Amino acid sequence: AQPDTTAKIKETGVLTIGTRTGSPPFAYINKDNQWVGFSIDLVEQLVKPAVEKEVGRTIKIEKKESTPPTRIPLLSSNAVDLIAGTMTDTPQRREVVDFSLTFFYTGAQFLVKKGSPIKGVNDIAGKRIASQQGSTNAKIIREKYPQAQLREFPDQPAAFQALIQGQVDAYTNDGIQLAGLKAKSPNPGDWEVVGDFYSEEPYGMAMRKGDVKFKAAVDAGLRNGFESGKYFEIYDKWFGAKGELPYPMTPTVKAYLLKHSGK
Amino acid sequence: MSYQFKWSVLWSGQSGGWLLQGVATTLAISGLAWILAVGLGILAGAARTVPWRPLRLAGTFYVEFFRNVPLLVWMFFWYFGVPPLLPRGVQDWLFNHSAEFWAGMFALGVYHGARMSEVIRSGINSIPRTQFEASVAMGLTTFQAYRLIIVPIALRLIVPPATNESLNLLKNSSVALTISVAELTFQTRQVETYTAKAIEALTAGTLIYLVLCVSIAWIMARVERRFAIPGLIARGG
Amino acid sequence: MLDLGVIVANFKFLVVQGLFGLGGFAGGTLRLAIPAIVLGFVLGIFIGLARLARSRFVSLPATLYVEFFRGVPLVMVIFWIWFIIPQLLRLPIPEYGVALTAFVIFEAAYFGEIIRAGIQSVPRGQVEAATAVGLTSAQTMRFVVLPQAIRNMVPALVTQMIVLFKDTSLASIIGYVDLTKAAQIVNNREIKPFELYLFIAVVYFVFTYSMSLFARRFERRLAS
Amino acid sequence: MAGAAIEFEGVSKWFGNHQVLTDIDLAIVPGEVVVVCGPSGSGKSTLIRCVNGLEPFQRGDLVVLGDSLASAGVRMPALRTRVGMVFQSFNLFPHMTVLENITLAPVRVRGLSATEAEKTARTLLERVRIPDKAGNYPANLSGGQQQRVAIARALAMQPKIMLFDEPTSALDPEMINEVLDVMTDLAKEGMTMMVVTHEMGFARRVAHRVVFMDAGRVVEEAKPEAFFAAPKSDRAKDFLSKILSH
Amino acid sequence: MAGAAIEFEGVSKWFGNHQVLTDIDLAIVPGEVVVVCGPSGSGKSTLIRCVNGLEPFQRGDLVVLGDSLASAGVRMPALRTRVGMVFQSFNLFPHMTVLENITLAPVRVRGLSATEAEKTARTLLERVRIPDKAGNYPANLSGGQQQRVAIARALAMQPKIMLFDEPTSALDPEMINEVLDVMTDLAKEGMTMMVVTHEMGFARRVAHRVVFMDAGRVVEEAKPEAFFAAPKSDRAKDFLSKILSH
Ligand SMILES: Nc1ncnc2c1ncn2[C@@H]1O[C@H](COP(=O)(O)OP(=O)(O)OP(=O)(O)O)[C@@H](O)[C@H]1O
Ligand SMILES: Nc1ncnc2c1ncn2[C@@H]1O[C@H](COP(=O)(O)OP(=O)(O)OP(=O)(O)O)[C@@H](O)[C@H]1O
Ligand SMILES: [Mg+2]
Ligand SMILES: [Mg+2]
Repeated sequence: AQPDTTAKIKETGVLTIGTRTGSPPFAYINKDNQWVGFSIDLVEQLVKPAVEKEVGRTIKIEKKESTPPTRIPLLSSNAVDLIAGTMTDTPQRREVVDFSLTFFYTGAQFLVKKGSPIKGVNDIAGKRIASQQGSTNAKIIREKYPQAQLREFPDQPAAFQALIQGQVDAYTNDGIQLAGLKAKSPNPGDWEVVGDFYSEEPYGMAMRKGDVKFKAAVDAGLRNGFESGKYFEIYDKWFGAKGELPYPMTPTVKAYLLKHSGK
Repeated sequence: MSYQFKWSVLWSGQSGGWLLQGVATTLAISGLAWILAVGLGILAGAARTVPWRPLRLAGTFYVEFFRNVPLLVWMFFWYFGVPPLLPRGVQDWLFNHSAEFWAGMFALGVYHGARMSEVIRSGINSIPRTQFEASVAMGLTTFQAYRLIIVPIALRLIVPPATNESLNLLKNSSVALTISVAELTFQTRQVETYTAKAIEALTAGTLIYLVLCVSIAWIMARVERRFAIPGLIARGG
Repeated sequence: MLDLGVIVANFKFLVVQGLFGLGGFAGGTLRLAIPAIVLGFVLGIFIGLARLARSRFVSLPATLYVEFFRGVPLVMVIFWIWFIIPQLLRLPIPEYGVALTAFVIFEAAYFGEIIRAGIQSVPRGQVEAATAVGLTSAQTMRFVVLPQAIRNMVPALVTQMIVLFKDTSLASIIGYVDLTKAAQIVNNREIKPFELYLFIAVVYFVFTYSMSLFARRFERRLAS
Repeated sequence: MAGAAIEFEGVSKWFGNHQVLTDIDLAIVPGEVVVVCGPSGSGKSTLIRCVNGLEPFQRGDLVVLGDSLASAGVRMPALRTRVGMVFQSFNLFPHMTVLENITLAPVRVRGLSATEAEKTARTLLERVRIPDKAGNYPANLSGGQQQRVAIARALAMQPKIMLFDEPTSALDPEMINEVLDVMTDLAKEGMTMMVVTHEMGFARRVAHRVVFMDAGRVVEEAKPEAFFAAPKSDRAKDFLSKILSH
Repeated sequence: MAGAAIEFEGVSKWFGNHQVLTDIDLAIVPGEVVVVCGPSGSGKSTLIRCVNGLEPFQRGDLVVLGDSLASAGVRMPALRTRVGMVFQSFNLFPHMTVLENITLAPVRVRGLSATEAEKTARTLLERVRIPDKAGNYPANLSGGQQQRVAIARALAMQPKIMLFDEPTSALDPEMINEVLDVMTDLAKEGMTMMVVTHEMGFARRVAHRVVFMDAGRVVEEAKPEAFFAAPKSDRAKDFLSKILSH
């Protein structure tokens, strides 16, 4: 039988999302111990109305933590309905889950101590590189740069901690996440994000495979956001000049997003 | 959505290799930690039974402090907390030589050493005081009495509880995944994330642990029977 | 060197959310540990008694149960209940339910062993004396064996409760916001691991050490 | 034998393949005091433990107060209320006071009220000469006192038969008499008693009959005067020479 | 007393606040056999355990084979090789065979070679009349045999003095004599012995002197004939009446 998340939501009135606790500004717990972020806003303001329209009732959003190694099992075990964090849309993952429209676009880079000899992916041979277990970056390093000593950590803070202490020489993750980490760290000046994107990381929201109705609702919500401009308002709130992490959207990215939204 | 089993994921691709590496790492970290734990356990366990207060206090402090804080916290402590205190050169060397492995090994060994010492202490305490008296009454020194009489008897008495504790150590080595040690549970989850086949991966990991534990328990049961003191431990198969 | 400001600033979150579980997140070390101890003990009594049952149909499953859970890491059991059981039952279990279930069924195996050993530690002569005055086996168990067995068991039981209390820190790996997870969350933004982990180590120590002091006192009172 | 309180009829017992009782025939009449002696491992304890069903036997029959233990129907707990037993190691319940030890079975098994049971218990404590120890825990009593409490505990069920398995051999020598004195009183009051003991002085003074066992068999049965003066079997001679000479 | 093997000079001992030995004066000459008796808790074990330093004492002095135990310099292990001790509970080492039990101290303390030690051990096993048990583990011996091994083990160090603390009271009655016989042999060979025992037959036959203790004091000292025929103190009379009558 095909999964039917909309029927379930209709019954329970709850949409459970799996998201991150330590990936600013996408999803993290802020100083007031509230669980906030760009990805969460997208769900609250764009996806939720669309799903409500689909199921014909008001619904509530519940959040659970999901990390790269746990998010797919959580989804397939019905513990969550939608992964809305920092998950990269890859062909391989598409074999087991469905992705929504891309809602963010970035690429893998390195976070290093200021002045580190590592300037990009070509300098990592023999170096100790931290990554997150189960992430696309870990997989690429493992497969394409086997000379690097890869250390995989279950979550972002552990990896960053290892970097701070010098246990590793660099921490690789999606550039925007590294920038977020640096900006939120106690001494942002000590760190820099280096290197060209050595991978493409389009973020999508993941859901159970083959759930056509639900996917349509999620996509409709996001597409609406792009069309109405609401998406760009939210983007501005987090990444605009006065946002949590100023990160102006490049025209290429904007074009990419709009192109993939089907416009 | 009904679950589609696909057991072949366990041996196709890299999964099998990962699991084997996981077993090797689990055995290595547990084995080394076990040696450390037994050494510390004997020292601290014996220290807490000698008639000299400072030594007893030191033993007690070690045991209480280490066994009363979760292993997970100790993992973070040895991995993140300790290296900065070491000289720069040692740090560099460690970071280049699997610091996470050594930190995990230390955390496991020191934590379980505290628990092991409790096992050893109760073993020693269960030997009647008169055995010690009989030993020194023949002219043995206190040290000889411990080395030749008390400890050999205690070691035999504690084989069953020590086996339990050793199995706990083996299983607790899984906590080292939090500091990036690629042991068996880590590799199980690796298989799971790469294949998205949670049940298969977890089943494989669980079975491997069971086989490891059951074989160790079996070996220790043989050891126990081999070294049993006639008449003292009446335990069958 | 030590920046205790981070503890002060986040004290409320660490204690109210992390320790007591009163806050915006599913969590709380005590909220998990206390029911887990009580329920694990109750289930353990049944398992311990079942292992001693004369009928193999009762004792064998209990033995298998105990041997199975003593052969598997707790982390594995948590993953099983987190991923697999919902998949089989087709209904999601909240983190609290997952953690509680995992701890109860895992620790019950250990409690069961303690209870079995406690019962077997009562000298045979006690059973014979009770039998000889005409008590039935149920009465012998209730009035003579269990009261003594429970006294003999208290030190081991408290030790196991301490183990369980500390093991609840593993619930953090499924996103249950207990003390350990709360410290991790604060650490995510403050990057003060030494202070934070030291602080929670002290909190754990205070609880577990007072439990073991209680056990020691009890042991001494029995010995006299 | 008609009217016997205890009657063994060809009782045999094995532990696994090891035969520990062989064809025991023995009858004890009401009011009789029988002392059982013999070397260690000869089966004395096993014999006496058969009487109240603590040990099952495989062949023969044993009739106790009219009930045949070999027949299936007999309700053991009921029988045991009529047969008291005292052990070498006292076996008092350490978590109960002396009074609680004595009143447990009367209240739980015979259904007496707590006050009634307590009244009987206090009378019994006087009979065993420790009226002032009712509130003590066993750990705070000497061995001789503990054993006397154990006797009181058994008497509280108003048994028709009392079994004693080496009641004095765990005691310090000075305490042996306090227990033997209580047992002598009991015998004088006409209690039917089976006593395993090495106290030959007691056997001589109190027993109506001495039963000597060896290797699971009753080798000799005689009046004490006859037994001590001229044991018939060599085994008994040897045994007596060993235990009487020191 | 000059030439005494053991000499207590006003020895007093406390456990915490509780005085268990009060002003003990007692001298034992080489070759003498002294039996110590008295009620339970009177301090007999404590007294004898002072002699080889298992218990420290707080006042007075105790001179053993010329060494003053009150002086700081004395090396206990060395002294103990010259004073053998046998305990009530045998205390054989359960993980060693009989032979290993006996040769342990000669090899480890006196530095004998294994073969020499074994030769002596076999001679001793003959002396205690169990030459064929050398390879057994203690658990497979009867109590009487275990206690004889314990005696052989103590003798293996060629002590000048032997201490016995109730060596037969954990034994089945038939085994008591086998142990007492070995002790009698030892006494005849001229060993200096201090024996805590309630075996009054042994005391009568073998002891040169009986010491009666009560409440931590030596109440009476006499030749056995005199002691048993007419004890002087009431305490001793009472004690003897209790333990001799059963
Ligand atoms: N539970 C048991 N299992 C196997 N054998 C037993 C058991 N109990 C007793 N025996 C054996 O049965 C035989 C008789 O034992 P029993 O205890 O009746 O002897 P006893 O005459 O009372 O000796 P003692 O004077 O030492 O008490 C002995 O050989 C003993 O080893
Ligand atoms: N380790 C100890 N701590 C405190 N008090 C003790 C200790 N050992 C013995 N005593 C006390 O010292 C006193 C003398 O004890 P001791 O064992 O010497 O008596 P005993 O004459 O050998 O008695 P028994 O015939 O019962 O062996 C007793 O009151 C006893 O309770
Ligand atoms: Mg017996
Ligand atoms: Mg004594």
